[in-house]
Amino acid sequence: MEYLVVSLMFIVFLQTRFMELRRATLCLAVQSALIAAACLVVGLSHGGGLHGWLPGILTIAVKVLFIPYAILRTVQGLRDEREIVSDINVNYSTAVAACSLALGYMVIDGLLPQAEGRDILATSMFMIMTGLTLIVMRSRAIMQMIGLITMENGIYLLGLIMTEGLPLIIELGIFLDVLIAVVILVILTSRLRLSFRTTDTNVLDKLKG
Amino acid sequence: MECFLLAAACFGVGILTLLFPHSLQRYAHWLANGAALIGSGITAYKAWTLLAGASVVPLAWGSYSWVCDSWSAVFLLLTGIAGVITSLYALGYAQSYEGSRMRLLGGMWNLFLLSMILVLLAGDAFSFLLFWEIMAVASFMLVNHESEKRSTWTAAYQYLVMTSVGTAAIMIAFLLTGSASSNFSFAAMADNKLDILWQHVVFACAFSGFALKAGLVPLHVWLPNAHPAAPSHVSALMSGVMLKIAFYGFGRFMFSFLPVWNYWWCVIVMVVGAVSAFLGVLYAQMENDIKRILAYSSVENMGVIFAAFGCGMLLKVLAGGSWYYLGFVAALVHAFNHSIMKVLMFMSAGSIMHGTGSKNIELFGGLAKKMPYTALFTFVGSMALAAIPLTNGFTGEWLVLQSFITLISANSAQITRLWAALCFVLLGFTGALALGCFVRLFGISFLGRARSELVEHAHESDKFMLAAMGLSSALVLICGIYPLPVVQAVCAALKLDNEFAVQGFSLAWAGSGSLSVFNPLLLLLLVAVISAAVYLFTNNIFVEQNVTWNCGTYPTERQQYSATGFSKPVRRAFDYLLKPKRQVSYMRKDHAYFGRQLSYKLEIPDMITEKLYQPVQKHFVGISTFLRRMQQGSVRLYVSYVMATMVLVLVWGALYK
Amino acid sequence: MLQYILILLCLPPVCAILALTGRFANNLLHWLHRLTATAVGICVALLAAKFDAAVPYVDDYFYVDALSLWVLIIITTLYVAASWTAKSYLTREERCGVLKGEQLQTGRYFALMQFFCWTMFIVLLVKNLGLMWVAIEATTLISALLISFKFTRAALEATWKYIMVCTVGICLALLGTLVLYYAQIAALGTNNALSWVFLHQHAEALDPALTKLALLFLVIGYGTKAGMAPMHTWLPDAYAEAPSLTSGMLSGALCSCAIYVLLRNLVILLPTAGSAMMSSMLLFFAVLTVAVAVPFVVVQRDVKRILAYSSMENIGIMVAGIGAFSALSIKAVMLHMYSHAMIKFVLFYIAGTIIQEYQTRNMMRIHGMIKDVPHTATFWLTGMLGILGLPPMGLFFSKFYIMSALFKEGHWLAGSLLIVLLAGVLIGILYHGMRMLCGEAHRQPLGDLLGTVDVPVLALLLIFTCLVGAGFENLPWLNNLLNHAVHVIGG
Amino acid sequence: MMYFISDVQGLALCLLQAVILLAAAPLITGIVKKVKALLQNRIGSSIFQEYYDIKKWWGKPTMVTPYTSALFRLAPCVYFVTTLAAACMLPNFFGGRAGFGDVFVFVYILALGRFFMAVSSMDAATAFGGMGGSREVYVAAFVEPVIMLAVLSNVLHTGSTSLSGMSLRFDEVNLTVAGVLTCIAFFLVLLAENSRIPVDNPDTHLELTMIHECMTLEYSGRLLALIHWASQLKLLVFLLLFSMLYLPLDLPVVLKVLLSAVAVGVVETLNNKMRLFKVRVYLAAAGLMLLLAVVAQ
Repeated sequence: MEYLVVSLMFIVFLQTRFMELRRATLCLAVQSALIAAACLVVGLSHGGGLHGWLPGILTIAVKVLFIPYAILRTVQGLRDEREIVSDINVNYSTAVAACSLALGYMVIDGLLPQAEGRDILATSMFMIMTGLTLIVMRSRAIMQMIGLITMENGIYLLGLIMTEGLPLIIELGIFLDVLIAVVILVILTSRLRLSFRTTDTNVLDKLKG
Repeated sequence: MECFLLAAACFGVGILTLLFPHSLQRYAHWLANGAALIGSGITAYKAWTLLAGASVVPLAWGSYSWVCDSWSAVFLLLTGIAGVITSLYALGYAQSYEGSRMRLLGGMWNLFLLSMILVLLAGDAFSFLLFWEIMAVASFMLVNHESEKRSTWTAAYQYLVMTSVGTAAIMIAFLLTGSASSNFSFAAMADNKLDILWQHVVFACAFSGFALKAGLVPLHVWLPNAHPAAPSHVSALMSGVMLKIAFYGFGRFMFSFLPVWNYWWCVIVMVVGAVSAFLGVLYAQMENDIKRILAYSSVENMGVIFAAFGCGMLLKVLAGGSWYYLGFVAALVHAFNHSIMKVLMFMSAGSIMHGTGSKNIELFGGLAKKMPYTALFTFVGSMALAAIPLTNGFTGEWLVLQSFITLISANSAQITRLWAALCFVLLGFTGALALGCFVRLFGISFLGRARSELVEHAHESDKFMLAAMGLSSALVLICGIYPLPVVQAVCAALKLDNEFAVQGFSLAWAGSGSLSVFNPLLLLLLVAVISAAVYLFTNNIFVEQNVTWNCGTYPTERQQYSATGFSKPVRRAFDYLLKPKRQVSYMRKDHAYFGRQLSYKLEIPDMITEKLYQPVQKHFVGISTFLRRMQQGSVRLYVSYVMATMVLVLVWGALYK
Repeated sequence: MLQYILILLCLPPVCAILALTGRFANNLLHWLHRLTATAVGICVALLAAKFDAAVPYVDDYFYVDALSLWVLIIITTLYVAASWTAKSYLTREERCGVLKGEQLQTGRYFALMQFFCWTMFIVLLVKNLGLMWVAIEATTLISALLISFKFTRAALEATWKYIMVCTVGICLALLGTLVLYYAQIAALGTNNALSWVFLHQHAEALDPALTKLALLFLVIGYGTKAGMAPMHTWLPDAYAEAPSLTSGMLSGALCSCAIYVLLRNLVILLPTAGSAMMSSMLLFFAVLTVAVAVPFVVVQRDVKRILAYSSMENIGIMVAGIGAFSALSIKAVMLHMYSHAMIKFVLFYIAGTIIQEYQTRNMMRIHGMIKDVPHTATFWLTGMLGILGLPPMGLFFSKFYIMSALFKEGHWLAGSLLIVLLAGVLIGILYHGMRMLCGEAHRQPLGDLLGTVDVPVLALLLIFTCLVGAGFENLPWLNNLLNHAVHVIGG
Repeated sequence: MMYFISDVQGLALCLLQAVILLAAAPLITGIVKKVKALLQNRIGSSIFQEYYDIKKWWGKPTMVTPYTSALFRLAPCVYFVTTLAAACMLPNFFGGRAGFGDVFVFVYILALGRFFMAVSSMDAATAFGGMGGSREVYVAAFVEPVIMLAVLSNVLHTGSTSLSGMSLRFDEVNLTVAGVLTCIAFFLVLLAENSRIPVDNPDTHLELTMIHECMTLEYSGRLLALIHWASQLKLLVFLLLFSMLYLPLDLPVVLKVLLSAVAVGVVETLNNKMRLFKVRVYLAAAGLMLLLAVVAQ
């Protein structure tokens, strides 16, 4: 489990440094795969059964396979698309991610002092914050989507550790929602490309005040 | 309460005429105004019996409650009388709105009257505010009736905005009082547990709220715009009754909810009232729009009423005893009388507009020959508003002056004396300027020669309008010559037994030491005797008609003094207050030997509007424009808002004890 | 009882799938849509009639009590109204609206509408707080498709912002739900996971530290969905760019749903988290929300955005009412929710009509409505006065009661600020309303486009708010229902 | 009824007094004129000249412009009637008391006459008439508050607002600062109210200077006589009021009236008419003195 957590941290840090959409997506897939692994570990360690392995399998199906696939398909339609930001921005993102890791530890120590799995909790906080940071600091639609999913993964991890998984029906519902959300976001992204000839969300500033 | 229910049913019928189809609008008109007339009549009758000693059973339905005490009865009486007169007038006047939302006019008219009556009957804060707001909305709709004109809808907008701000203040006052009591009924709020600091806040809120609705300076700015914009019978009712209802509310607060008065409250009420009276009449004299003149005159009279009320408060705080009622009697009597005479004058203004199609008195002149009855009634109304003896305007004026004299002579404290004396001087100015103002109004419009073609086509009003004006003129004179019923009714409203000595037919007041008397009947007798004698000498004078000598030419109507010219000396005397904006531009010279043609523009902007409201408005819009930058359109910014909020809330939550 | 709930939950998706097949003519679709909505409406009416407010209905998955019934009534009313007015609206939209000249995909629109309402019904009927979250997220996604329905540039922009901001917010709500679940596991074990009824019964047993944490996340999360400042930023864009019928539903129904879910969660958290913290937080957000709305309504050109900001103002009032958390204030919040939904639906509908009539959404170019389009103008004026909280519309009553509850509970500062800020909102909204209604037109409208079906529907909605407002505390059935709703919340 | 009978009795006595004053009024004006003439080293006309003038006008026909209304003919009568009524209200020589009203009624009954005169000034549709009305109204706007203050100061001194009560309790012996200030101020107001120099010049018909004469310019014959007579009566009434209520000299009233008439003549000789817009300064000075007096008491 600890190995998983450390590699998760590493991969999320990496996530902040990828500018090229395809690589970022692949990174996301890896990140989701780690989550799926964590999910299976936790599920099987608590006696298995349907509730034990189904979430893990679903994570693999939805987050590791389907979502990256859908995103990659969209990316294929995009020519010459990459997040064009300066190195400073990249470094800032990493720095903010580091800060949020520290913040994650602080919050966990402050609010839930005796919680077990302190590292995992902090990691999930870190993922949530990093996801938010990605949304705020990146302007490509795809990158914002990746940020959103990172955040979602963080919350999912938190739930997994704290509560050993939600009731099955709720988990199913959440998976369904994530699925639909990604489908809709992908549709929107392609529409954005059709209408604006770019997926840079900086052009979305006509509605003001 | 059954009587009031009956009246409410009448108004209800009137409101339902809104649903008449377009083809039946004439019937809707008759039915609506007829219903309003009957409903107001019933109200007036019932209020009169209440003042004569009858009592009324409170009524409650769920969260609504209606009660009626003597303080509301006197205002009900005023509303009823004014309602009868104006509805009668509306029967004739509103006919000219056929085809332009006549049904709306009739329906809203009934709603307006009904809401005013229900405000007066409200027995708890909720009902009061509910009907207060309905009153605002109904009057707003009426003001906005001719909404195609820009001046009309801006006035209506300004009116509703200001009245809502006032209502906000009133609501805060009510809610503060109510939350310090067991519930929101007036009875419970009467024994509230507000401590002294909160009492100040409640007073500030209540006074500013009601003063706004009553049109006291500096919160009066809506009034001179809203009154001219509304149809005339509506302005009559707004000015005659609605402003008094604000006074009712203020009195309710002072008498019931804040029984212990701070010295400075009284001074503030008195000084604000006196300043409003003075500035109101000063602006009234500068205006050329007949309805704006009357609107400013309403500001003046509401100022007089509040000054008298403040004087009564000071008397009560300082002198104790039974004297202090004089100020309240004066305020109430003047309120009652003012409602009748202001209704009369607005109806006259309506008739003039009806007959000529204009509100600008610079275009009139010699209307007395075209509209003799209107002229007569307007003359009576002008005298009343100028507080001339033998009209009811003077009764209130006399009582007001007496109460100030009592206040000044009963107090040896120099500072109080100085405040009161300053207010007294301002009231003296007010009286004299009011005289000038109505001399100007009547003289310029009705006397002399026609200044424009409008007058040539002017026609006398129809019988309903004349009947209404005649009725109110009669009331003005009757109440002026025999004021005792009004004074007694007011004494009954204030629950006084023999505080106010009434000897024979005269009003007498012993508060200031020796007896002061005002006996209008005897005065009338005196004047009649002397007039009879003078008549004997003058009825057979030899009169020869010829044009005034004018250095060999015939005088033209353009040689007459204009309204602007008439008020010039006063304008110059007070130019540091009025700040008139003159603009003289020289035109091309037509002829070598004659003078150049000039164009002269004069504008007197309302000082308060210009110095207070316009900057506030400008800054409000400016700040709003600036603040709109927080929504710049970037989704990243928006998400960072959420993120920042989350972090801040988490930090706050961690620190929260 | 269960049969009604099942019918309620089966009809809309069936209708939606039928509409999606694309085998029906437009006219038939309209009637299908109307009939489904009416059937659901009757179903809810029967449910309400049979329902004993004192005895909530509980089974494994569903839970109905007075609170959910009340919100259900609100949403169903809007649903029925929207479906009956849809035909004339969409016909006009095709003829002279923004989609002029394009082939309108009526089937897709109806399917989305039906799904949208369906997800909201689920929010109201499920027992489980987790499922409630799932359903709320589902409403976001479906409504995103509704907002982007036209796929214009502006609609895309609005949708993107909507999804991004709302999903982030909703994720925080999920975090809160997880924390709550953790608290439940820590105190009560894993049985009846997140069941509202179970948690409600054992609310005192939860760990205060955890409930406080959950409270923070849930308020932020569902607050984003409801449109509290400063998480409101998606709101004006989404309301303004959605088709007007949808805007009405978003503002009236979806916002009510969010507040409903927030209330449901608060009931669980308050016994341990304490109401002082909740009050100060909610009142702060309430005042902030109204305050943020003020500058935007004062300087505004877009006829639908101004309505969106007025929604914010009303959300602020409702949140303040929840913040006061007394029996009276919660009851008034219920009433406010109702009146606001009805009036706002009418206003958005009329705003859409105005846009069609004048071919612009810039308020500065619209004048003289009273003269040129009297019917539209009547509704516009009445709605404006109503939304500003002037009687006889229902908002006055709820506003008064919420304010009085605030003062009674000692929150005089928040109360006074709100009252003053509301006057500020009035200044802005009324100014623009009057500009549009009065004066003389510079550009002539296409005509008074309100149809024969819309007028009675809209009039009925307005009359309902008057009656419900005036009869608040006085009509026995209504009073009973609301009292039990308050009892559920335990204010 | 009791009140009524006593009132009627009092009324009769008051009327008697008014008639006597009416008869004496032209004489006082004549005296003022004579004083002025003597001070200016002229012989001047007889002190009875005013009677002759009235008699002359009384017999002449009245010329009226065709634009006028009935009000034009009514106004001088009302002016006359109200001035006479004011004369009735003065403290009675014969001890009769009729409760018409107190000092405020007195002031306002004069306002009634002023109202009619000012209104009628616009009736003839000439420039002069309007000018007169306008200026009259302007001066009145400043005179009235000062009169009010003078009344107030006196009420503070005597504790009564009824004229007879005031005259009874007026302390003529003890000089106080307040009393002297009030006396001077009231004299200033008296000049303004009765259209004397330095506020108005009753003797000229020059458009730059006149105020009251403007309004009467259109009148002739018996109507003019009425106006003049009423103005003379008004001067007498104010002199009486001044003597009885304000002048702190322990002398018989008749003497005091004569003395103050002489004083009016002296002041008129020593001063010029001031510019119209300086009047407010003049009256403000009076008002300030009175305010001091009020606070000092």
